[in-house]
Amino acid sequence: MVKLTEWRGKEIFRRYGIPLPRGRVVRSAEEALAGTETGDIPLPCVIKAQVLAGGRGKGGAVRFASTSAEAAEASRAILGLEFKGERVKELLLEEKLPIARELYVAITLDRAARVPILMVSAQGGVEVETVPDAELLRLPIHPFAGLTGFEKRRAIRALGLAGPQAKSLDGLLDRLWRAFQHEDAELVEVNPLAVVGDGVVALDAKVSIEDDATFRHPEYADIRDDRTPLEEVAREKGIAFVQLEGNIGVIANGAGLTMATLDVLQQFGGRPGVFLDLGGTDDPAKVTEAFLLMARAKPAAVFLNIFGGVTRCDTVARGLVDAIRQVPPAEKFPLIARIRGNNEEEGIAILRSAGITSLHELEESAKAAVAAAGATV
Amino acid sequence: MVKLTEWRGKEIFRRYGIPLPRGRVVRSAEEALAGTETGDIPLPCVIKAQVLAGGRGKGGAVRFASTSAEAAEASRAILGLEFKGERVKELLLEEKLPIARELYVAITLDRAARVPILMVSAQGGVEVETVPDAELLRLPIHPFAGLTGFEKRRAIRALGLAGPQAKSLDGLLDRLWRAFQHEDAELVEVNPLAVVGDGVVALDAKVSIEDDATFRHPEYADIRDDRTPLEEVAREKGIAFVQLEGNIGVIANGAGLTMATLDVLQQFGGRPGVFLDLGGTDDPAKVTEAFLLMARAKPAAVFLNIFGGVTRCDTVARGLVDAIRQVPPAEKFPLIARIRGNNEEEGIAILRSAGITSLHELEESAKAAVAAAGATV
Amino acid sequence: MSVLVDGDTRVLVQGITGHQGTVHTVQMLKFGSKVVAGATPGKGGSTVEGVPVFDSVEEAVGKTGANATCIFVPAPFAKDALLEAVDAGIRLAVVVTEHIPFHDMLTMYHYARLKGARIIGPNCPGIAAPGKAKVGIIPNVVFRPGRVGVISRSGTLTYEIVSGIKEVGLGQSTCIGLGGDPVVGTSFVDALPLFEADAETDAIVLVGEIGGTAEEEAAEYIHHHVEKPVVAYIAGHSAPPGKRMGHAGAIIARGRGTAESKVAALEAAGAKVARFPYEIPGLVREMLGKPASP
Amino acid sequence: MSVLVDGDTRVLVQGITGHQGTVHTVQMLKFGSKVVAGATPGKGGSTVEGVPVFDSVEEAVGKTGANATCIFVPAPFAKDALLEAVDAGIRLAVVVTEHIPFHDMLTMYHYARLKGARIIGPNCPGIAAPGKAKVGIIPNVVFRPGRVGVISRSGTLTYEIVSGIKEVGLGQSTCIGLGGDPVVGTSFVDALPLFEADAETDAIVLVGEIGGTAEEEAAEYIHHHVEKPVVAYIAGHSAPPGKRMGHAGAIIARGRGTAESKVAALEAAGAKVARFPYEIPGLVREMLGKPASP
Repeated sequence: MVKLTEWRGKEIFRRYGIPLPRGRVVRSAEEALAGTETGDIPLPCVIKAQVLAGGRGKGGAVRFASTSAEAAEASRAILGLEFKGERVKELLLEEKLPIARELYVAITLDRAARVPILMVSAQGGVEVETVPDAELLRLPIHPFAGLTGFEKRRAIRALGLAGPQAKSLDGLLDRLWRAFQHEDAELVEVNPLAVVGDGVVALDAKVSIEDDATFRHPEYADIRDDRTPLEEVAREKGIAFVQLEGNIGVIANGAGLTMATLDVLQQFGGRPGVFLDLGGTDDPAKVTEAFLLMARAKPAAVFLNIFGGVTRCDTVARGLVDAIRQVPPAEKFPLIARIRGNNEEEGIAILRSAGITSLHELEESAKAAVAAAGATV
Repeated sequence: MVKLTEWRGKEIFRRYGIPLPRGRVVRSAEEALAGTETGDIPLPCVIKAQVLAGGRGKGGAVRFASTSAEAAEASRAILGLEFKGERVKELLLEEKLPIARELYVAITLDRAARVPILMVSAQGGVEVETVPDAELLRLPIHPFAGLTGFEKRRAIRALGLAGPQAKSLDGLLDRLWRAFQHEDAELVEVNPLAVVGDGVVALDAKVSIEDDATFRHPEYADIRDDRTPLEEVAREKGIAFVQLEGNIGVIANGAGLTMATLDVLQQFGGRPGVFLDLGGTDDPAKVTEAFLLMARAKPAAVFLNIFGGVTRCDTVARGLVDAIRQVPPAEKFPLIARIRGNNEEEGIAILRSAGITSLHELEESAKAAVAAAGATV
Repeated sequence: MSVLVDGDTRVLVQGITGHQGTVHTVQMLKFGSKVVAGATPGKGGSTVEGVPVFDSVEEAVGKTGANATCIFVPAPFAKDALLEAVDAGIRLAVVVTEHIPFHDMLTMYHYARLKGARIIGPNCPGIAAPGKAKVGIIPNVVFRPGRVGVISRSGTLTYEIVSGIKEVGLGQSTCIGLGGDPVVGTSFVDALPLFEADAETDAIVLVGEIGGTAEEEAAEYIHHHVEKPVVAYIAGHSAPPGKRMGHAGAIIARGRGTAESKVAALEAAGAKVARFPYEIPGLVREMLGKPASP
Repeated sequence: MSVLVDGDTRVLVQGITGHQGTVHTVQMLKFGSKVVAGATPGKGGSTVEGVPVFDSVEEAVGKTGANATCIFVPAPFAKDALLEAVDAGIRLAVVVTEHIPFHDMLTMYHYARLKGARIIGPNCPGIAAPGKAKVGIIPNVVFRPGRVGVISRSGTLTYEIVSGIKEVGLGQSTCIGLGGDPVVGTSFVDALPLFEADAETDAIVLVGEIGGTAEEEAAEYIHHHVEKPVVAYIAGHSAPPGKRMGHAGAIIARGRGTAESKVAALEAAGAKVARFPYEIPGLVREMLGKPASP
């Protein structure tokens, strides 16, 4: 999922003709000063940290300014802050509008119904999870019918809009649906959607694009504001890599097996750190790269748990043996290996020739990994 | 159906990125001279009369020119000609291309299957009705799937294209499909589609747009190159009006009843002239307008055959009586009326009060109309 | 059993507050149809001829149990109205509206099919089973309960023919006006099996027109699957060929679509083909083995 | 009777000439599947491991009677491959390809449904009935014919669990790997009735994961419709919550989607829930009333 910061989401909204406050993104207090002085950013204005995490208002990552000097000062204060783990590098400065009401509108996927779903609530501007079910209208959108007029009418009725405001929302819903479809979005969310005068304006924008669709949207492929440097390296090599708090490195293949491995490690008191999903591969070099990447994360011990299907056991064993030879002695760590499935015998034999024993049972292997990591802490 | 001349069809093709020969439309020999001299229209060029009828090549409505003087001369010769009932007012001058092969490609509606259908043939440039079934590939396009890759591959295989020519056709098919959908076309036809060098080029364009869709395509609403002046007036008043060769004017309501009326008239030796389908209306003024329009066509007799449903008999009777009062004595003609269906009694009474007898049976009415028309010839 | 509609049909009228909607609601009620609800966005809470009006079809269906709809809304909004009805669970939709772009109708047709709903129309007079229910606009006066089924592509011509059947002392089981648009929800081939299976229908009258190949397909179906006597009429055998545009239509038709082609196909399938509308009642009598009326 | 595949399954492999397509064609043949055709545009006329390759699915179906397909074609072309298969009359499609955009899968799913076809996957290991047929990529070594049905959202974890069932001396009737993508052609709720109805299945193993609400929906279905014993496992109860993005997902889930929610729902529905994969075989034995293996 390519998560976009507010201003990037709004760039998309702008392309689809969704009404937005005037303003722009700045990366320094000087830019904020200049932008407000030239009128590029109307005053009074709102200054918002461009981070992915929610709760910016309460968390001090949103401020207001009536003059250019105040805008510059507020910008200086927010830039560089760490907000829920993210460093603030960009701000969005926008005109402060006379808001009559705050609504909620989003389109996302309803997995169970296998259709996109439009959700609206008259209670916008708050955490929508807290809004009672009765206050939230969910409208399935059949992909073969698209967003229909009668669904829009239901949404408009639920929000209690009429006249030009209703017309404005009608247009916004069409545009939001087009953006959702044509940008291969997983989510387009406007919270709050403000009623201002005769129309509606998107005050915020949460847009995420489907990873798998970047082959037809190369413009999103490089936007990753939410990865650690090691995760970024892994992504470039096509390896799923997640950093947690613990000290046991886990290399497995497939999301389900990886999660089950973490479950079992934790059951025996282990603290999984980096985990790394090889996915399906039969390239030994990719296994080698994955292992060396793991080494860079300096785990206390590594548990390799592979069930060979597309990924054959001998491939993994070959890549692993190659990698171990490349790890400098000073950086070595205990390795517990369990390889099962396709070409199991060949894989076990290759490991044995390099002095590595492959264990058979998941339970015993997990216990061994926990013990090894504990011993080195 | 809004039928477009070649150059208007090509304007649409251009918007969708379909490859076309270079050139432009001209309306005088001077324009042809200037266009070829400036290189706007490359030489040698083809000069084609912009008429809707087919068979222009054989009919002398297509000429070639190697010099500007020749182009001007040929243009002068064709402009103003009458071609199958159409006056030539516009010419399309285009570069003459080195054609390797001529293919046929079209998308239209398959009424029976209720899907659009792509049709291709390796035998282009000829009257495609004459091509044997085996030489013509028909590919249904499901509206929910759109034109798929596998259908395009089948088309490309059938036409025997490969490499860059196949790729060029693939792109053209996508664009043709988009044009068909987004312009609400009834037909997009390219015959011939020329293979030139590494690609394909649309040498001709036959496009017709659905009448009923002009509410979302107002740009087509005024393009009517195929109507008589009276037909044009009728259209403006929302009345279906067709001029034939005979002398009996027919006013009926509904296409089926109108056709059945013509059938019966002809059976008894009558020659239907203008026929006019009131459609569904309950506005007496529209009936009056229709009748006066009919009067302008100077029929020998008029047969009014109405079965009231949406259109009520009393409405028709009222409109009719009003119209008759407005026809000057010198332009009067015999009127045979038959009104049946909803509010029949009221209608008949209104006619009777104006001295008009409504007949009951279709057979006897038709015979009366034929007799009346014969008497005045 | 009649075809598609009966005494349990509960009719919703979409666009009931428009002129045609109101006029035909009155006519349907007079016919004996249970018109239980109307729907017009923004007019919820009002009534038309005693029929409650709702803002949405969903609400109308929920509150009144409507199970069929008659759509009068203007062409630009007809697609939306149909999708709304189908999504709300309606399984029989009569679309009276004319001038709906066929591109819209393609979506309507395939979406209705996906949801298991049947469309009659668009641009059609609808369906009526005398003594039971009418959904549509066929004039009440032309009907009389009886055992002749009528399927027609025409509007007013249907009235003419149905009326003719009544005048010779016969009556109709069910009459369906399919509509004459390029894409119709129910074609002859879809309607024929319903009449063939209907215990209340003894003979079928099929009213076609020139253009398209629906009558040729009907003939094919009759040949293989219809045992009941069929009387047919094709309007337009005197009509001049239209100005031609492109060759695609001709390729699809391949010589079919003319009156001659349709008449020949129907006769080959065992149907009696009338040359003129007024011959139909006599042919029906003949095929039913009944004497001429007094 | 096994579920969805049996000895009459005639498998087409789309993308057979690619590396994975070829590798798994060999494995399917070794399993005993009737792999009758391959399809790769432009490679018609060649063979892969003795299996004839065609340019189009239509041709492959016409010449070999293939009635199921296994799709290996790359993600950007997978939608087209599926539509081609469905249009050619294939009624069971296993989509192995991963990374298909869910927007594409929405079209694939609803189009297949329209045409009466079933998709398993995408991004899935496929289906196998030991001794009968395999369509997909589950390693042959993990299977042994038996009476335990397995339905799983995972890939390799399925192999682990199926293998565990074999190691305690039990076997499988049919195993379906549904795939873990946001939109899948066949969900737990779709697969459960097949196993409940299958005369060769005595117990059902359900392997879920955190995220989505498929397991909660399965629990609901089990509660009302499944009589056979169900053993379940949910992977990921130790996984940390991902970074949050917007609220829409949370609204849909409404507190469901966590391991706790899924386990509670399944237990309330009468399923036995294993805490770890290696507990599953023992619980199956227990529910079948069989003694522990020697």
